[in-house]
Amino acid sequence: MTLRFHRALYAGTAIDAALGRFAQLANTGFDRREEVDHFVVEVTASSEARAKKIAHELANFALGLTIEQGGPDR
Amino acid sequence: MSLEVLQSGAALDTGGYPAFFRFREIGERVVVTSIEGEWIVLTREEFRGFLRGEVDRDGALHQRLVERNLVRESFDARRAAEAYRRRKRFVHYGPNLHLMVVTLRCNETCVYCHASRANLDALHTDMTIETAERAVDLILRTTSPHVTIEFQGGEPLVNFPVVQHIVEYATQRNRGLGKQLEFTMVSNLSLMDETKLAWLLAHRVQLCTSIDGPKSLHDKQRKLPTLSSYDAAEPWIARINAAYREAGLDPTLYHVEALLTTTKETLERWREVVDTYVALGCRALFLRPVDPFGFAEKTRKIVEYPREDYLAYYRRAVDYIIELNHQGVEILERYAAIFLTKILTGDDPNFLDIRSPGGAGIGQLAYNYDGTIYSSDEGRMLGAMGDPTFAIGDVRTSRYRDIVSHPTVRAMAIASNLEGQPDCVDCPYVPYCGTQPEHNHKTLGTMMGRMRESSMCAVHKGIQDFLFEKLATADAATLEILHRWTTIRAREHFVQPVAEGG
Amino acid sequence: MSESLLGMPPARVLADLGEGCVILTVDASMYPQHAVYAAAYCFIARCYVWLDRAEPEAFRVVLTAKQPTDAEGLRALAGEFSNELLASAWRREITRLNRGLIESVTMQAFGGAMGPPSLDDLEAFDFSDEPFDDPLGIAQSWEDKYRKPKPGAETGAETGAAVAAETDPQGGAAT
Amino acid sequence: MKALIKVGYGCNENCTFCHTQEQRDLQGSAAEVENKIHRAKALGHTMVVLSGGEPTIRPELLRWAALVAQLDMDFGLVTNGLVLSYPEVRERLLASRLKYVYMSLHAGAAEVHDRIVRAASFDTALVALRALSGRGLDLTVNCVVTRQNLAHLEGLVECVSEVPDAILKFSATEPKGGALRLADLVVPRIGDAAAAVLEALRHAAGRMPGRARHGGFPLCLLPGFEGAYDDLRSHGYWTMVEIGEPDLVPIDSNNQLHPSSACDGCRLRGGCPGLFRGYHARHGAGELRPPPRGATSNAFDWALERVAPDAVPAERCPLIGQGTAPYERARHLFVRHAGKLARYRADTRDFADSDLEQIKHGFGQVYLDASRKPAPDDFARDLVKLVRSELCRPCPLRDACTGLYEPSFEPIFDRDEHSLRVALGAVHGDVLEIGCGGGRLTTSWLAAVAAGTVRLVGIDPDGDALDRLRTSMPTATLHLGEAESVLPTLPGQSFDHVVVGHAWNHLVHPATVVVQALRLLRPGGELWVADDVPFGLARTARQQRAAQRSAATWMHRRNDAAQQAHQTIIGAATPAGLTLTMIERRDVGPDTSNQWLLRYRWSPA
Repeated sequence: MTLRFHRALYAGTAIDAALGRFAQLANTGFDRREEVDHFVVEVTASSEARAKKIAHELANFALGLTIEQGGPDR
Repeated sequence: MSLEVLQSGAALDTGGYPAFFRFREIGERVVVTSIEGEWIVLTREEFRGFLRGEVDRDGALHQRLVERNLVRESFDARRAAEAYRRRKRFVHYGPNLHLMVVTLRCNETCVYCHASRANLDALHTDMTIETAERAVDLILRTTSPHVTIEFQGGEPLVNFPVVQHIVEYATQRNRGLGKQLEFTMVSNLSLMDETKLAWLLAHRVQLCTSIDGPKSLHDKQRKLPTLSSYDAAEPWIARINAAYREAGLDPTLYHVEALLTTTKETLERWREVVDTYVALGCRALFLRPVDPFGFAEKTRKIVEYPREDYLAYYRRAVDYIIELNHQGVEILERYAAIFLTKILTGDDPNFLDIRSPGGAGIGQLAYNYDGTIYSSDEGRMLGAMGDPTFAIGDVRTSRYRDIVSHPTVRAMAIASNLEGQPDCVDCPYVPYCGTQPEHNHKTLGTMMGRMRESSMCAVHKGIQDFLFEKLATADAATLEILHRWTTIRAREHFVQPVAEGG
Repeated sequence: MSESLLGMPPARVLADLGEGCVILTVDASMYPQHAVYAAAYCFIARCYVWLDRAEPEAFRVVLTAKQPTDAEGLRALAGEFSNELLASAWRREITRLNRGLIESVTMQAFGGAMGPPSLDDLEAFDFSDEPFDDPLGIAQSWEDKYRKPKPGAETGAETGAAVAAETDPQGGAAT
Repeated sequence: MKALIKVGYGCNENCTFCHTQEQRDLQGSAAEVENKIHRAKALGHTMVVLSGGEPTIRPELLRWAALVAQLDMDFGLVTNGLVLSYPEVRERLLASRLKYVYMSLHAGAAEVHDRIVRAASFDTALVALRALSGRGLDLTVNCVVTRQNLAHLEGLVECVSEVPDAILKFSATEPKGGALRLADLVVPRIGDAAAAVLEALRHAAGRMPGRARHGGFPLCLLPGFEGAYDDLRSHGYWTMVEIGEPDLVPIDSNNQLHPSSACDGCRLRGGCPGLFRGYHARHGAGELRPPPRGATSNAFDWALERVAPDAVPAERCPLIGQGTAPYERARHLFVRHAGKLARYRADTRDFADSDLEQIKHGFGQVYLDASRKPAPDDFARDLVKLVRSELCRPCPLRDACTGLYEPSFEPIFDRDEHSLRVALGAVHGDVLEIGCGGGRLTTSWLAAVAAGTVRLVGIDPDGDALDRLRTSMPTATLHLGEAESVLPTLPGQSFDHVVVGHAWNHLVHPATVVVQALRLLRPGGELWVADDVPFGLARTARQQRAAQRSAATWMHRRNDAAQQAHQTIIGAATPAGLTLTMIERRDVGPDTSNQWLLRYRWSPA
């Protein structure tokens, strides 16, 4: 499951914090890389459904943190 | 709102006649108010003239508009600022209403109450003496010179020793502070006895109960195992009122007040509700709609109703109350009294749910049995339903200033400032109105809310429409009644003496 | 598989019933990013909210219901989000216009409620909280000492040449 | 135990590999840091270590150190050391119980070090390092091995060897932050880096014996130095927390993986960091050099850490109220019984975190050792099964939390063993048992062999065990030796059943054995394979000490569960043209013992 966070909309720090938080989940892996416009996070889990669920929660969490800090990192 | 009146001519070519105003059509009339809450009700024709500046400068209308400070050329800014300041007087003081949930245990089961009660064996939901004392310590730190501690539950009589301790501890602690301290207890009275009553009367604790209408309706909504909850309460109301009379207190001022919860079934029975309150000797009836806190989705369908049904009920009931007043019965409707006080006197009675900014956290606080502090009782009920959004502290660890300036409280104050609220900024009722962030959060998913979708806004607007209609059309005797409802007479007896034996 | 929803303009709102989500295209010239954030924030408790730039002048908002729902449920979600978006955008404008009034009332309300600090409050305040002496400027951040832009201010990716230049401390200190 | 608290990501250096490069402008508020220090105390940590960014550039540094000391904890720093060159700062920190310094130095010469940190700081760092020496500190010098210093590691050994109480550690570069952006320029190939580190470690063995370590390198690339491994766990860290994170969380190794192509079955796996995920994604696992297989453990201990002083109520979860985030999902174990709550922790390096996760939460093989023996041998009597509390069932944190365990007094071992023996007892005809020596299942046929309804042929490498079996089953035919060598000597024989009972994980070449054994099956004959998965034991310190003194050795060559064994069996049988139909499979789960079973029928095509 691939998540592409647009740099203009998501804070890299928020994504990192979210990854840190969700990294505790059992049997879950994240791979984070960067593209010109996006932070890309690859979510792997024991099943596709679980990966999707984790990806959804991760994205919500990252969005929440981004908004709480007032937008993407400068 | 129809903009027909604006569209029907050179709408904004006002010639600079009116000062800043907001308006709303009600039937054939238009309510116009200023930012500081001056108001006038005009015919459509008069309003058109007001807009265009086509008002005879020697005529009565111009005179009325000038009196209300609604004309630009004679606009008195100092007077407007003074009026605005007077309306917002409450912002100078911190929380004056402190709700203490001394237990969640309750012997009654009400159809609209789930999250706020526990069974009688749930002893762990009793507030401890230590928690109570820490809460009182915080309460007395408030910057407000008036402090009302309201005992709530559950049923507070279930944890009566802690109620007694709070009254004694707070009164003693207040001796050096000299605040105007009052106690109120909201009880279903079914666990009252002569010993408790004697103590409560001696300690000047004001008693308030819940009456949902005539016996059949009350008993159906408020279930007491094997007994009639109405029969459990009614004799005590009479007994307490008699005790006040025996003590030489004025019965128009000192009597048991009752609170109503309007459910779907109440709507048709407005007349019986009013009659019941009159028969019980109550002088006020608060036609509160059921709130969305504390009951399950399933129950919602049974107890809730469309807001227009509520407004029809409200109008019928208040018309009937006015009719009774004409016959010499002294009873008022609380919503009407709150709004009329704001409209007619230029004062704000500081009713915490209808003010801007709202009272959550800065005007009131709720202390749960476990020591958690909430922005209000509604916030506390949401907490009991598993939503901790409005928990802002703990009596054991929080400092007073941290509570009232908690980030959640700050957000609530901003969210409930109507000058920042879409729809409200264009509504003429903004000087008199208020919104409740907890209600918005629960019903609309945001503390800000969206007024056009808000049931609370519909109720507030509907009631104020009705009142302005009355103010514009009522005869002199009715107007006198409405003015009488705004008279606030202090109940001095309930204020705790500050000096020993005083 | 995207499909339109009853009463919703297909160019702006599409639904994917299989995924249980609704996709909104929001005109960025009409709704500022902060309005999109404000609306999104209200919905993260209820659904999964995903933001993207569909094109330079549009936001893409994907709302996925947390519980299974039908077309009607998605329609309600899209409608409610649109309403909240409008309210957020408008609210931002109003608060800008009425800022003076709102601020003065709110500040007074907090000042009034908090009152002056008490001795208890001052007790928790550490007057001895002085940082250590740093005569050599060792504790300065690298960016301040070498007058480099903060990381957020950088544009584009670092190149090898840039690294070579930056890894020369003398060069760095001299700039 | 230590807590690692990040105070922000600002720094007075700017290393080329900086892992927090995108966050350098993010500094945590003092209140956030102080709240976390208090939280560390409440959780029972004995040391708080501040890190960043660079924690020493914060004006609150001395105040934080004082706060930590005031809370009766020791203080530590992960730092580049520059600010510690100020004598006054150093002395004040030492007075505030500074006990641990983990300091960066990336080369033994200024020109190399300074290019890496992009600042002129080598000399200052060296002043600090020398001044910190001899002060009773737990002092580590950390060198991040990048392309820029790969050829200069021995110089660093020379330099640090003169600081008598410092440990020198070589760390692999994680491709993250700056090291990811400049991966080609900064991150060396792991094989090259490990070769350079191996040389440096050998050099250090002569210059500063016992004082050189490494971290982040696959153990197979540093032969002879497997024990010199050093990481957050070996430094006694329990939790860490980044800025913005709401609570302390256990340290973990989620950024690392053991590629199955190279690491499955590797005997070093448990204590090995494997490869950084980012590195593996880029370069794969081709540089790994797994050593030959050897014996492996199939059990580990959770050691008792503490018992809550207060009685724990039955109706409420004692964990959720205090916050579950700081506890490791697999390595911590909370056991509630009779109003008491005990906390255990597993520090084993015999298993990787992912293995422990599977054993605890996947297989549910969690037991309390109720025996007084060095190693329990009668599971049904010695072990009490621990299961997730009913309170966990509806809890939304269930899958993230370490869980609350309670004893279950169901006789699962007796139940599962009995059921397998009943099934085997129904077998008749010619039976071949591989690994019969233990006799654990063989005795199911005692009566049948005596009556002649089962004709048993057994194979086992343990001569003494075969002798014992011979006395109870004189008519059985027993062969001494490894199955792989005995099976080819049985041509012409054929069997109705081949049974591999509790021997699967001891076989040297299971795939070979499967094919050889299947060739001896008659059409319609059955293959039975049963064995155990690893398990964890909650034990007291006294029990642990007894276990450490015991002479028990590792017998297992792998720790297959039914799934892996099934894959091996099918993977061996199919290419050999042997078609198997699975007729029974019993997996291990939280409500079973640790024994699994696979049963197949062979039908010729």
